[in-house]
Amino acid sequence: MNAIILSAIWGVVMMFSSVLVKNKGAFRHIAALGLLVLLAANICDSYGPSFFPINTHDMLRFDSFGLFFNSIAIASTLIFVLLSGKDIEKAGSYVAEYFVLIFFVLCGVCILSSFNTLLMLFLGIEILSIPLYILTGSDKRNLKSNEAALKYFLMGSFSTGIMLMGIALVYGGTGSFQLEVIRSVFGSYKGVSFLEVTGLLFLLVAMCFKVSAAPFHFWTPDVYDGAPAVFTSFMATIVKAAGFIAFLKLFDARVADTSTAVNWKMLFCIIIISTLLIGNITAVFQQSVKRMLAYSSIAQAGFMLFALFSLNDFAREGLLLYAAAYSLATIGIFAILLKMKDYTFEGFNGLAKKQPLLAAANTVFLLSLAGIPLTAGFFAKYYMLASVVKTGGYTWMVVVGVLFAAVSAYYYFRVIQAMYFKDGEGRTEEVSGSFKIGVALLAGLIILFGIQPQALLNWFYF
Amino acid sequence: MIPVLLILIPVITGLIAFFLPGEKAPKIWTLLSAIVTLGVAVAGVYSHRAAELNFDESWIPMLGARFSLSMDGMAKMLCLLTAASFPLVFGATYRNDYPKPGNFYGLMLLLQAGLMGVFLASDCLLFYFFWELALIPAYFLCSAWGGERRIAVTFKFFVYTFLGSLLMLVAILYIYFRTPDQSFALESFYNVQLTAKEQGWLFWAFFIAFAIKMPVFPFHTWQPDTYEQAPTAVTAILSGVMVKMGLYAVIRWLLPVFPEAVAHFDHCVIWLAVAGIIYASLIAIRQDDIKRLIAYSSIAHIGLMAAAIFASHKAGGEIGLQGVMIQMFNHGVNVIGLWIVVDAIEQQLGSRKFSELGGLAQRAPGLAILFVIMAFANIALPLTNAFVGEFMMFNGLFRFSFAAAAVAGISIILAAVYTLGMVQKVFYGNTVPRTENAVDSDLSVKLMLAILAVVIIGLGVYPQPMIQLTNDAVEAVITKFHSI
Amino acid sequence: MPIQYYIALAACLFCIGVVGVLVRRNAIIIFMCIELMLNAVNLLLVAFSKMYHGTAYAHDVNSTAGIEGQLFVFFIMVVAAAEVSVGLAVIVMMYRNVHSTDVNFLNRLKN
Amino acid sequence: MTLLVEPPLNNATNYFPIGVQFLFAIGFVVVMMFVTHWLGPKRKTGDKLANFASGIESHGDARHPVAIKYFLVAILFVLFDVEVIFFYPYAVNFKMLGWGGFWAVMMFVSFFVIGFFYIIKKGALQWED
Amino acid sequence: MHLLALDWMMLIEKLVLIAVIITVSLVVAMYLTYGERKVAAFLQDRRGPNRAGPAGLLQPLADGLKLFFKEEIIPNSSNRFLFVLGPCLAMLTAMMSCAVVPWGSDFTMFGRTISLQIADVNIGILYVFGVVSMGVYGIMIGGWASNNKFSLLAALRGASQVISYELAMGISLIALLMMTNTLSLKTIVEQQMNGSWWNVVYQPLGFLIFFVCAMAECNRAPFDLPEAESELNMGYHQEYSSMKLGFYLFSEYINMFISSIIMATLFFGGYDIPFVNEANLAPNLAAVLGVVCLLGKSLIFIFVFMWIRWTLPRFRYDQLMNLGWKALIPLALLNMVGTAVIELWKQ
Repeated sequence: MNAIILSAIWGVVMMFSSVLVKNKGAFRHIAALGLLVLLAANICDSYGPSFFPINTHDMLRFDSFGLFFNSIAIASTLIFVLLSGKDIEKAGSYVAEYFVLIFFVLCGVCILSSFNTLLMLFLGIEILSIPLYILTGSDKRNLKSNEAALKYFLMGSFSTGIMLMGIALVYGGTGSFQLEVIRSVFGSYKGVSFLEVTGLLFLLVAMCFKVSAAPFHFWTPDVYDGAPAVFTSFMATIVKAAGFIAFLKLFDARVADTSTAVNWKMLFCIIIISTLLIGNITAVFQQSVKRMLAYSSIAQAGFMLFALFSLNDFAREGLLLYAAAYSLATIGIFAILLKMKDYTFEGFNGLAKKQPLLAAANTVFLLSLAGIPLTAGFFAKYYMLASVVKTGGYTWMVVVGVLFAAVSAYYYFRVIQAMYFKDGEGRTEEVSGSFKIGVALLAGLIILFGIQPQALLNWFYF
Repeated sequence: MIPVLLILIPVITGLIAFFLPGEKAPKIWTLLSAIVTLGVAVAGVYSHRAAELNFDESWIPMLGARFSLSMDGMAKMLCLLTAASFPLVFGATYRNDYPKPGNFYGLMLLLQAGLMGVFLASDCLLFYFFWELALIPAYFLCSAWGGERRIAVTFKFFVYTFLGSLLMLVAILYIYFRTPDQSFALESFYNVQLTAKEQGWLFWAFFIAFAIKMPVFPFHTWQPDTYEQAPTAVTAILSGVMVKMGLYAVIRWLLPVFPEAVAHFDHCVIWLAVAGIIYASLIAIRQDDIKRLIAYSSIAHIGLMAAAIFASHKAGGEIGLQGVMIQMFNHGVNVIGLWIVVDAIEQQLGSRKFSELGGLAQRAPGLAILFVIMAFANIALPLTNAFVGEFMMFNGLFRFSFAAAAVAGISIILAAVYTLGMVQKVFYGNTVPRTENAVDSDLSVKLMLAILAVVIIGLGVYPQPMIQLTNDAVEAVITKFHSI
Repeated sequence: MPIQYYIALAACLFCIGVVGVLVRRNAIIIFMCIELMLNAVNLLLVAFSKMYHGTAYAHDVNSTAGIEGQLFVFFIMVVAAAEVSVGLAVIVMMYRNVHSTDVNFLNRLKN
Repeated sequence: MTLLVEPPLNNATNYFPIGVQFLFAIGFVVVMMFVTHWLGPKRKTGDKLANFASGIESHGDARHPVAIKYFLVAILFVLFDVEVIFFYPYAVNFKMLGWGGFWAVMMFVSFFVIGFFYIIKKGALQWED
Repeated sequence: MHLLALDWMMLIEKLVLIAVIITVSLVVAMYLTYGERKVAAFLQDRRGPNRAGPAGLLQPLADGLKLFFKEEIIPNSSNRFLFVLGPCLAMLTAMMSCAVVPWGSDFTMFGRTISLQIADVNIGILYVFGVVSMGVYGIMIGGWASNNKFSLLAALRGASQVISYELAMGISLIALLMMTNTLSLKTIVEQQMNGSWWNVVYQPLGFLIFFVCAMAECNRAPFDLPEAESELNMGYHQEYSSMKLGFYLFSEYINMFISSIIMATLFFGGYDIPFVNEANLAPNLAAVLGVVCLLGKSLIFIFVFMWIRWTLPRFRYDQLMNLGWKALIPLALLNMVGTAVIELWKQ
């Protein structure tokens, strides 16, 4: 509860600071402070004391899973703000408002990680999405940004409509929005009724939309490409991870396993394979690193979907680890990308000579995304594969996943090749010393999680 | 404690090497580091106390993975090879100037650490970890300091190996969930109960990963290109030590875990290997580039070892396995010697093409003599170390299948053809313009080659210490086979 | 009236909305179609809510069963309002730049 | 399952007269439109059919983008109106909900007020330029 | 089906009622134009219309007839369909808003109890709000369809004004609803009849805000910015002629009438006859007197409307918006919170 309420409050604080504070540079400090407070409050919440003992009528349920994810999300946002705060200031003229919206998104994230009724799922997703529409379009004069915002908005609200239809149908079938009730109904019926199954399918489609799983991914590359890069970074990481957390909570084991009307496993299988296929294959052909990252985020989504396929304890832990590893690495890459003058692969040529530290850190991030050992990304992928292997059957799907992981190495390594092995200018903006230190620390963090994943996951079992 | 040192020393010194300025400092630093490591490795070889040779520490408790290292005979031998090859290569290439030497030598040391880790790990996840870790420095080394086509070629190498290891990861995971105590420990893997069908596909998942690394016939296509494009010092390590990772892994992780599958697929693998031997040998004859020739010859040798390994489960096959054990070491020594010579030639003359070389013996007699010794070892003439190993391997292979052994035996003749052809084309005949002004190579090169020559002849005459060293590992594998 | 009528009506409205979104090219009309979808859901939710309430009411006059469906409708309305405000702003922004609300303009990002 | 119709006030039949009135009103409007159309003289000339701009020649299409202020007011209306509508159910059940409901609604009011002051501070309602 | 089970007598009854009410409101609207001119004349010390009929009483009829026989002009550059739709919509909403007003207490005739309310629904006030806010479409569509810069600007102004004041209007009513706890207009009236005081006594501020907003909603001076002839020629209906113009004018007067009725109902006891206990009268007499009373109250409001119109100057547009957003809304909110606290305190 702490995180939800405080993020909303701090959002409002930021809102009014935009009126009261004249110094543009101060906003990111205020935001960072707020995120620190938020993180502290959330950790506090995880260990017991909640500052806001509000009776949520079981609409929200705060378990260690959700709270821990909140911590990850808030910490990632903090890192994001620290690394890319200055670039947010360049995105447009309403600097404070961007931070406001980021706080509101976080509020949505925190709701999504703890919802226990479809109402809260819906609200969480909307609280999360609506600020993002604005952030996407924040570069008002840029046509690409406009298009991205419009596309994101139309697709987002379309999928909201589908999700609502799903919720309504599930409600019609079960008479409740509470997850337990829905699960028990699914468990008790001999054959679930048409309403529930259709409803759940609608929900599945809508969630696939939100997490950009194929075949509902088509909006993602354009939106990620069109949005100002600094917000793409935020969207592609924390927000997407939150979507997956919600997806996982929604399709928890008992829903998917007991209903026989639809072969959920097979359905997820198809979604995963096609997501991996489309994400990876198209990413290979991109010329712009930003766009490549957009497609690779689809591919990474495919890997996260493994958790939804298997729905066991490995899946849950693994999704947390994946969220953290993926978010940190992507935030890092985007932070460096934002410093580049040219977003194409050629733009990275020769970066290692000009900025050895940035290149090294970027290499760590890219290796993490590719899932090479010694980086957090390896254990993230490891957990995902392990969860599927543990459920038994469908091992061929793991093999396919692994094949695509090898494909993904291709486009991640293109950046490494450009940085290290090709000659070029590697032109960057002015890079401050503190930025370098920040990036290096982030890379160190990723390696730490790559050697000792329980440094992260132990928190989950406190 | 020794295993930990073997990994830690290169890691730490390697990381320091990245930050060493200038040309000389990194060279001296890494050479020192490699010599210290070699000392530790030698100490390990002569140590018999379990406390010194084993290390076991909790690593990721929630996954049941432990940081456990152990050093049995086979590991001792390969660690010795690894530890010895680096100072040799460093010494022989001491005169070479690499751009950004700090990075180069740092990566080399990290590569050494990865290789050590692979040979020492007795926890499967840890093994996998080091398996991949050895790859990353190799990738950077080849890509950054290699030849013209280095980027594409090295990436091919990377993707092949990465894909293979990912397949292995899937198999590891599968076995992990089948182990009774959910652990990655070697013993748990050895004791896991798998049905024949499971063993079947798990076997292939592991085997492909190892086969790519070795490389065995259809998975070899990355190898000649990479060897050709990589800087020769790195090629020496790749072919001298890194390919042993695959062989080692087969013996350590494949044979004992899937004995039934091995028994089932042995013909298949052996015929693949034999086909590879012949194929590679034939191609080698047609090569114009020394590096490519040695690369193909390496495929042929490795193929024979692979065949012998898979033949070892039949009665009497242990001789073959024993042969593989010592041949792993011997091949490493021989091939490193060859690469050192190639590097010496290339550094001096700027070419590796037979068509552009000739008559070098007149200009560089010392190098020529040493090279001829290496070449004889490569053909496995008696009195060279390789003869002992190949003899034992053929012995084992004959027990398994006469036909396979007979076909593989052709390779001895072919090896003689291409190796001697190479010696002849490079060192004999008339000088060509390029070799007109050649001089004999540096003392450092000759010194290193001389050491190698001593080892070659020494082990050729008296292979017993090597056999004794690895005997326990052979027995362990064979017992496992006989227990089923 | 039987609940099936409501389901059928809502399904029809919903389908009209979906088809509109997929077929029409004018951003504002697409947006209206999305709103239509939301309203189909509202209708359905209220119908279900009433159904559950009616069943419970027959047993217990003070029952509040089924109200959550109507509650949900309120939230949908709020969210729809929020979406309207953001969405129209986005469309206006777009219009100011390209002087059109045709979504066919939106393929510039494709290359 | 069917909707059980409850006795209280809110019943579909209650709305029936409204429907009747609607039909009536539509009928009235349409009839009037046709009648006047039929009765009135029709002598169309170009000048008559041009736009009236106080005798000045009118220039181009009138549908130019207008000041964003109007749009802003419309958007704000949508948002605030929805918030206001939410007060209605509370107001109707106000006595039943007592102080607990009061504080909950005060929270809601504070959201309203925060938003309200924010837009004022941001100058969204500044009409005198 | 329920429709078939309908009481057919009831249908006839309602039809008659609807016909009567709409006719009455049309007639009232017609005579309001007359009234307006007379009041203006009175306030400016003139005579006003005095040619058609005694004291000009037939003037509205003459005006109406003229509208019928005027030529219909639809400008070339306009959107024909919307151009016609605009006034129709305005008229339609004006005619619909009276559906939930209780005109009087129950009336007994032919052994049947006839309710003098077209539809007694439990969301009466919401219905009124809904229909009234539809009125803005009439203005907006008309203005936009004309394709005339003046019309468009006037329509925009009108729309902004109407929606702005709707907010304050909505909030001001909440305080009232907190006391009545119902949205049904009939119940509200009955509460005032049985309770000792009219609602205006408890909610003076609420009434004031409501009154101001009602004026703005009807585009009455001093809020008649949409048709500020000095700036915008004739406002949003400047391209209109014949009966379409008539519809706009009529709808405005009907709106004025209905909003007066609503105000009387909500705050001044509706058909409650002041100082008389209806229970002592014969029911039918009480009903008739109630209707008369309601009309009387509304006429007073209408007179005040007109009085204000001919007394006060027009607002500037920024003043108008500032009044709506920055004065009335906070005031209404305060009133709401204050009422809530006091009411809870009293409990």
